[in-house]
Amino acid sequence: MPESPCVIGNYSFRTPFFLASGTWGLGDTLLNYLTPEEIKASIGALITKGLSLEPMPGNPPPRLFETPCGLINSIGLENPGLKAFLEKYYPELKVLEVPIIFNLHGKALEEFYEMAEILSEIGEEAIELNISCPNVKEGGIAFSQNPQVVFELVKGVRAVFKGLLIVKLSPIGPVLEVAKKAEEAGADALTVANTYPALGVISYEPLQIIRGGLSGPAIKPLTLRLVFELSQRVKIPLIASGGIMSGKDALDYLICGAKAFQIGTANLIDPRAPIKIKQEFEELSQKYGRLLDKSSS
Amino acid sequence: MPESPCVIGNYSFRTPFFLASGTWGLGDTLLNYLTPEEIKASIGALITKGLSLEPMPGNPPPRLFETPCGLINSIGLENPGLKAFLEKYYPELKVLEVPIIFNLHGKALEEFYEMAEILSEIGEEAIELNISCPNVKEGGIAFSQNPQVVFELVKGVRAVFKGLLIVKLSPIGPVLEVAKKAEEAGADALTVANTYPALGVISYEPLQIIRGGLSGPAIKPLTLRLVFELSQRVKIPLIASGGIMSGKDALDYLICGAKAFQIGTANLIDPRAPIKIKQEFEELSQKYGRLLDKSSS
Amino acid sequence: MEKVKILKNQRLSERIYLLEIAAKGRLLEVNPGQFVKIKFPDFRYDPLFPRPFTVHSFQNQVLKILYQVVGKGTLALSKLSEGEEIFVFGPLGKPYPEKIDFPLGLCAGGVGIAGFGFFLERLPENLQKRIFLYYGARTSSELVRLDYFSKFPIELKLATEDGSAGKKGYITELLEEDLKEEKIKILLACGPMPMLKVVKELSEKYGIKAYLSLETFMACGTGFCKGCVIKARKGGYFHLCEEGPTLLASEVIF
Amino acid sequence: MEKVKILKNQRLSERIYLLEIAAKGRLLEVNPGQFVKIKFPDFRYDPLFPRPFTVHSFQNQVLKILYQVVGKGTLALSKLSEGEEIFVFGPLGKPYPEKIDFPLGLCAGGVGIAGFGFFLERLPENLQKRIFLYYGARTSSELVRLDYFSKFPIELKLATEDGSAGKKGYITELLEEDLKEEKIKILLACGPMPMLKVVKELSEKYGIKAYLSLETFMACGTGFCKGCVIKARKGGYFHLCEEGPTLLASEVIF
Ligand SMILES: Cc1cc2nc3c(=O)[nH]c(=O)nc-3n(C[C@H](O)[C@H](O)[C@H](O)COP(=O)(O)OP(=O)(O)OC[C@H]3O[C@@H](n4cnc5c(N)ncnc54)[C@H](O)[C@@H]3O)c2cc1C
Ligand SMILES: Cc1cc2nc3c(=O)[nH]c(=O)nc-3n(C[C@H](O)[C@H](O)[C@H](O)COP(=O)(O)OP(=O)(O)OC[C@H]3O[C@@H](n4cnc5c(N)ncnc54)[C@H](O)[C@@H]3O)c2cc1C
Ligand SMILES: Cc1cc2nc3c(=O)[nH]c(=O)nc-3n(C[C@H](O)[C@H](O)[C@H](O)COP(=O)(O)O)c2cc1C
Ligand SMILES: Cc1cc2nc3c(=O)[nH]c(=O)nc-3n(C[C@H](O)[C@H](O)[C@H](O)COP(=O)(O)O)c2cc1C
Ligand code: FES
Ligand code: FES
Repeated sequence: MPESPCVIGNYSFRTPFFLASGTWGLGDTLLNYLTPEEIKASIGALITKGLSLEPMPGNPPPRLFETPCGLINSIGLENPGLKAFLEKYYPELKVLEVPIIFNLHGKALEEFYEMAEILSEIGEEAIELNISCPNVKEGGIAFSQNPQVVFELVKGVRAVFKGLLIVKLSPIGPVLEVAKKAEEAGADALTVANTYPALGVISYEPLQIIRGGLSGPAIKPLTLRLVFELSQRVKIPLIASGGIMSGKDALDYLICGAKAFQIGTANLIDPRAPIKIKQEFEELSQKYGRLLDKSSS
Repeated sequence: MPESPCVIGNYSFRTPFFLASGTWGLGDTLLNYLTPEEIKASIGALITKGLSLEPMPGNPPPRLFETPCGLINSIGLENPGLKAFLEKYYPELKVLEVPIIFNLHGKALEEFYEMAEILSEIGEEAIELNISCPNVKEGGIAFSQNPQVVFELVKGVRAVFKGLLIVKLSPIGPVLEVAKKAEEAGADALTVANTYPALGVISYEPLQIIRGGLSGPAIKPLTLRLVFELSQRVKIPLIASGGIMSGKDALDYLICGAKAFQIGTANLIDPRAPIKIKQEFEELSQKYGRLLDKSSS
Repeated sequence: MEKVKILKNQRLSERIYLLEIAAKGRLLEVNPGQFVKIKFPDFRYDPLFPRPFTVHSFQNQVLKILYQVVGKGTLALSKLSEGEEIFVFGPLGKPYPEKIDFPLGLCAGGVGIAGFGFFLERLPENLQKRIFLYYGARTSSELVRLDYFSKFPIELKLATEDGSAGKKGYITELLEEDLKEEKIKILLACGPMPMLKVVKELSEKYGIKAYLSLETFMACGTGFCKGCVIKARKGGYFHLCEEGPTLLASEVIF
Repeated sequence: MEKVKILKNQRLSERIYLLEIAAKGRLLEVNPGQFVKIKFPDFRYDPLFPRPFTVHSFQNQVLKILYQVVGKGTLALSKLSEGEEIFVFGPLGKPYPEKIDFPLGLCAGGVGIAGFGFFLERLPENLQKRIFLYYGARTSSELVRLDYFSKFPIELKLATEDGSAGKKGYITELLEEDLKEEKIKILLACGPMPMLKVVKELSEKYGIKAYLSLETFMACGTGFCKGCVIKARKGGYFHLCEEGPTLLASEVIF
C-alpha cells in the first residue's frame, strides 16, 4: 500500500497526495475551504506557488483559457518573492504541520543557488526545482531543454541544500536525458511533469491569443505515458502531476510507476478535491489490493 | 481567402480540407455516408490509410481507448499493403476525382524508396511520409526522433518521386530540427502533426493497458502551438492535423499559419463532419474576413 | 446523423432505461441485429464518441433502445427528457444471419436481451413458436420488459443469480439442460463476456452452431478506424462494427 | 460544494433563464454582489470548470440565478429540469461596497441586472426610494424580470437598442441625462464591457464615484489560480474573484 506513510528519499509523508504548485494560491485562502484537520489528514505536502528571488507581477491578461477538458494558463509566476513569502504567508502555513515543499524559479542558475541557501539556512527541508514553467521569458522551460544545464543546476543546489530535492520536469524536449541527468546530479525525486506548451485563440475581434501551459484531464494520457517510460529508466521516485482528478487517476499513475500524486487543476475546480480523491483512491486500493501488490513488486 | 483553390507546392486543391490518414478506413465505406458530389465539393484531398510494402495485420485488441476529449489508438497500421491497395481499393477512389495522397510507412528507408518508386511509375502525384506513427515497433515514430535520418529519407524519396511530397511530423522529439531538415531535403509541405504518445489504463482486473497515440480535441491546443512555432521557422506550407472538429478549429489553425486542414478523429464521430466543418469555416471566414486578410499578409 | 426527438425515456429498473424515438431518414432501413450510435447535440466533447446501442424494437416508426447506465455517456442519456433532441446515426453493422435453423435458442444476459425484441417482431408467428428465450439477470428487478416478451408465442425461461425470479443461478445452466435434451438446433447469444464464453463452450460441447453478439469499444462504427477488432480463428481480425456485431462462435477467439 | 436540488429552471426569453435552488450550508451566508459557481454532477470534464453566476435573489432560502445562454456551460444548465441536482459553490468574491451614498444609480446591461435584485432585497425601503435603476437590453423581450423589479419603490428607467421598450438607444444615454441634472451621487454598474467603458467615462466626466462589476474567465473563483486579473491603475493587478467582482472604476484600467 502506498500510503501511511509515503516515503520519498529520506522523507516520509502522511499521504501520497500533494497540492501542486500554483494551484492553491499562496495558501492564504486555503483555510476558507478546508479545516486544518482535513488538510492534515488528506494532504501529504503543500508545494508552494513558484517563488523567485525578486517579486514578479505576473503576465497581463488574458491569463486563462479553457480548452476541451483542459486549461491553458499563462500566469507568469506572479509571486511576492521568496523573502516576502517567508514573512507574510509562510507562518500561517507552518502551523498546519504539513510538510511544505518550496517550488523555486530562477532566471539564472545563481538565483536558484541563492534561494536554496536561504532555505537551507532557515532549516527548510524540501525544494522542488521548477525548470519547466512555459510562461516566463527567462529561465523556466528553457532550462529543461538542455540536460547538461540541468545537471549543473541540480549539482549546484545539492551542494548548498541537504534536504529533499525534487526536480520538476517539463513534458517536452529531451525528457529522458534530463531525468537521467537530474538523477545523476543528486535529485531525490522527479515531478512528472509540468504543463504542456499550448496555444488558444480566445477571440477573433479583437484577435486575442494566449500562449501558456496546458493542464487538466486532457493531458493525463500523455503524462501517464511519460511516468511509465521514466519509471523504467530512472531509479529515484516519481511524483505524478498531470490531470489527476479522481482516485482512479491516481491509481493509474501508481500502476505506471509513480509514488506520489500532485493535485493541481482539480483544486481549482473544487478546493475539497484532495479529500475526495484520497478517499476514492483508498476505496480503489482496497478493491484492487492484490493488483497493487503485484505492480509495486 | 484560403479556399478556392488551396495551393500547396505546385498543386492546387479545391478545398483546404483533407481527410486524415487512417480515419476513413480504406475508403470502401466512404460512399455509404457521402455522395461523390459531396466529397468533391467539401474534401480537397483524400489521404490514404498508412500503407506499407507488405500487408500488416495490425495490433491485437485493445486498440482503442477513450480519454477525456481524446482517443488513444493503437491500430498498428493494419493495411493490405501498397500493391493490394492499388488493386482493390484504389480504383473505386480514383473515380471520385479527388486528389489522393498516399500515406506511406516503411520499416526502413529502402521500403519508403521502393514505395515511392512504385507510385512514381504509375504516375501518382502525392505522398505523405508517415515518420510519426507511435504504434508500430519498427519505423514509425523512431524516424522522427533523428533529424539526420529524416533528411536522408526525404532526400531519398525526393530523388525517385517528383510529385507533391509531404512529411508528417511527430509532435514529440526535436520537432523544429526535423521540420528544418525535411524542408532542406526537399519536402513540399509538412503535416503538423501525428498523434501524441499516450497511455491508458483500461481495466484493473484483468490489468489492461493501452499504449498508443492520442488524437482529438484534447490535443488541439498543443498542435496549434506547434503550428504557430513552426510557421515562424519554416517556409514550406503547413498542413494542420490535430483535433479539428469545427470551423473555428480550422480558422484557429489558419490564423496560426496553416494552409490546409486534416480532419481525423472528427470523421470517426460523424462521417459527414467534413461537410459541416467546411461550411462553418466558410461562414466564419466571411464574418472575420478582414482579420484573415491581415493574418495571411 | 438524424436529429430526432425523444418520445419517451423511461426508467425500468435501477439502472435500465427504455428510450423511444421517432425514426426517420436512413434509420427506417434498420434490420434486427443492427445498431445505431447516439450523440448529444450539446457541443461538449466529453464523452467524445457517440455510444452504440442495438435496436430493441421498431414498430410503427417508433424505434426503441433498451440501455443500462454504466458510465458517463449512458448517464447523460438517462437524464434526457421527452421532447429533447439527440443525434442518432445508423443503421450500423450487419443484421442477424438470414438463414437460421429452428428450434432456435436465444440466450440473453442482462440488457443483452435488447436486440431479441426486434428480432422476434420481424419473425413470422410460426417461427416465433419455435423459439426458446433464455433470459438471465442478477436479480428480478433487472429482468425487464417481461410483459413485452411474454406477448410472443415463445418459450421464455428465466434465471436470476439471487433466485428472486426464475431459476437461481446462471441462465446458461437452464440452457444446458435443454441442450442436453437436444431441444434446440442453433444458438444466438448476447450478454456479458463470461456468459458468451460459456455459450461458446456449450455450443462446442453439444456440437451446435452459435452466433454471438459481441461488444468492444467502438470509435466510429463505420469501418473507418479499424479499432473494434476481435481475433479470428483463421488468423487476422474481425472488425466488429462492419463484420459484426454478431459472429459465429466457432470463428472467433477470445 | 453543496449538492442542491433545482426547484425551477424557467425560460424567460429566448436566451435568458431563471434558476431557483434551495440554498443550504455555506450558501446561506451569501451577500449581495457575491457570486457562486455551478458544476454538474455528471462526470464529464467538458466544460471543465464550474461557471460563475451572481446571486440574483435570495429570499426564504430560495436562491435565484438569472443567466443567459452563451456557450456550452450555460446551454447545459438550461437543459436541467426541476428535481435534478447540481453542485453550487460559494459564496465567492466580495459583496458590494458597504458604504454607498444615495441617491444611487444602478446601471444594468442585459443579464447584468442580475445582482441588483438581491441588492434591493436587502436595502431598507427608505433607501430603495433613493435608487435609480437604469436597465437596457437589445430588445424588449430581453428586458426580463420587470414585474419583480417594479415591486421595489425605485425609479426604473428602461432602454432598448431597437426601441421596442423604453427609450430607443443605449441605457447610458438615459443615465447621462440624469447625471447632467445631478440626480445621482454614485454609480454601480454591471453589463457588457462596452457599457462599462461608457459608465467609467461618464463617472469621470461628471466627477462621481462608480463601481463596476467586472467579468473575466475564472478557473477557480477562490484566489488559487491568479488568473482572473484586471490591470490596476496603481500598477499590478486586481484578482477579480478575490478583490472583485466589483471594483472602483477609477482604480482599474481596461
Ligand atoms: C454493437 C453494440 C451494441 C450495444 N448495444 C447496447 C444496448 O442495446 N444496450 C446497452 O445498454 N448497451 C449496449 N452496448 C454497450 C454500450 O454501448 C456501452 O455500455 C456504452 O457505450 C457505455 O458508455 P458509457 O459512456 O456509459 O460508459 P463508459 O464510461 O464509456 O465506460 C463504461 C465501462 O466500460 C469500460 N470501458 C471503456 N472503454 C473500454 C474499452 N476500450 N475496453 C474495455 N472496457 C472499456 C469502462 O471502464 C467502464 O467500466 C452496445 C455496445 C456495442 C458495441
Ligand atoms: C463574477 C461573475 C458573475 C457572473 N454572473 C453572471 C450572471 O449572473 N448571469 C449570467 O448570465 N452570467 C454571469 N456571468 C458570466 C457567466 O459566467 C458566463 O456567461 C459563463 O461562464 C459562460 O459559460 P459557457 O460555458 O456558457 O460559455 P463558454 O462556452 O465558456 O464561452 C462563452 C463566450 O465567452 C468566450 N470566452 C471563453 N473564455 C474566454 C476568455 N478567457 N476570455 C474572453 N472570452 C472568453 C467564448 O469565446 C464565448 O464567446 C458572470 C461571470 C462572472 C465572472
Ligand atoms: C494556474 C496554474 C498555475 C501554476 N503555477 C505553477 C507554478 O508556479 N510552478 C510550477 O512548478 N507549476 C505550476 N503549475 C503547474 C501545476 O503545478 C501542475 O504541475 C500542472 O498543472 C499539471 O497538473 P494538473 O493537470 O493536475 O493541473 C501551475 C498550474 C496551473 C494550472
Ligand atoms: C484510428 C486512427 C488511425 C490512424 N492511422 C494513421 C495512419 O495510418 N497514418 C498516419 O499518418 N496517421 C494516422 N492517424 C493519425 C491521423 O491521421 C491524425 O494525424 C491524428 O489523428 C490527429 O488528428 P485528429 O486529432 O484530427 O484525429 C490515425 C489516427 C487515428 C485516430
Ligand atoms: S469501430 Fe471503427 S472500425 Fe469498427
Ligand atoms: S479565478 Fe482563480 S484566482 Fe481568480
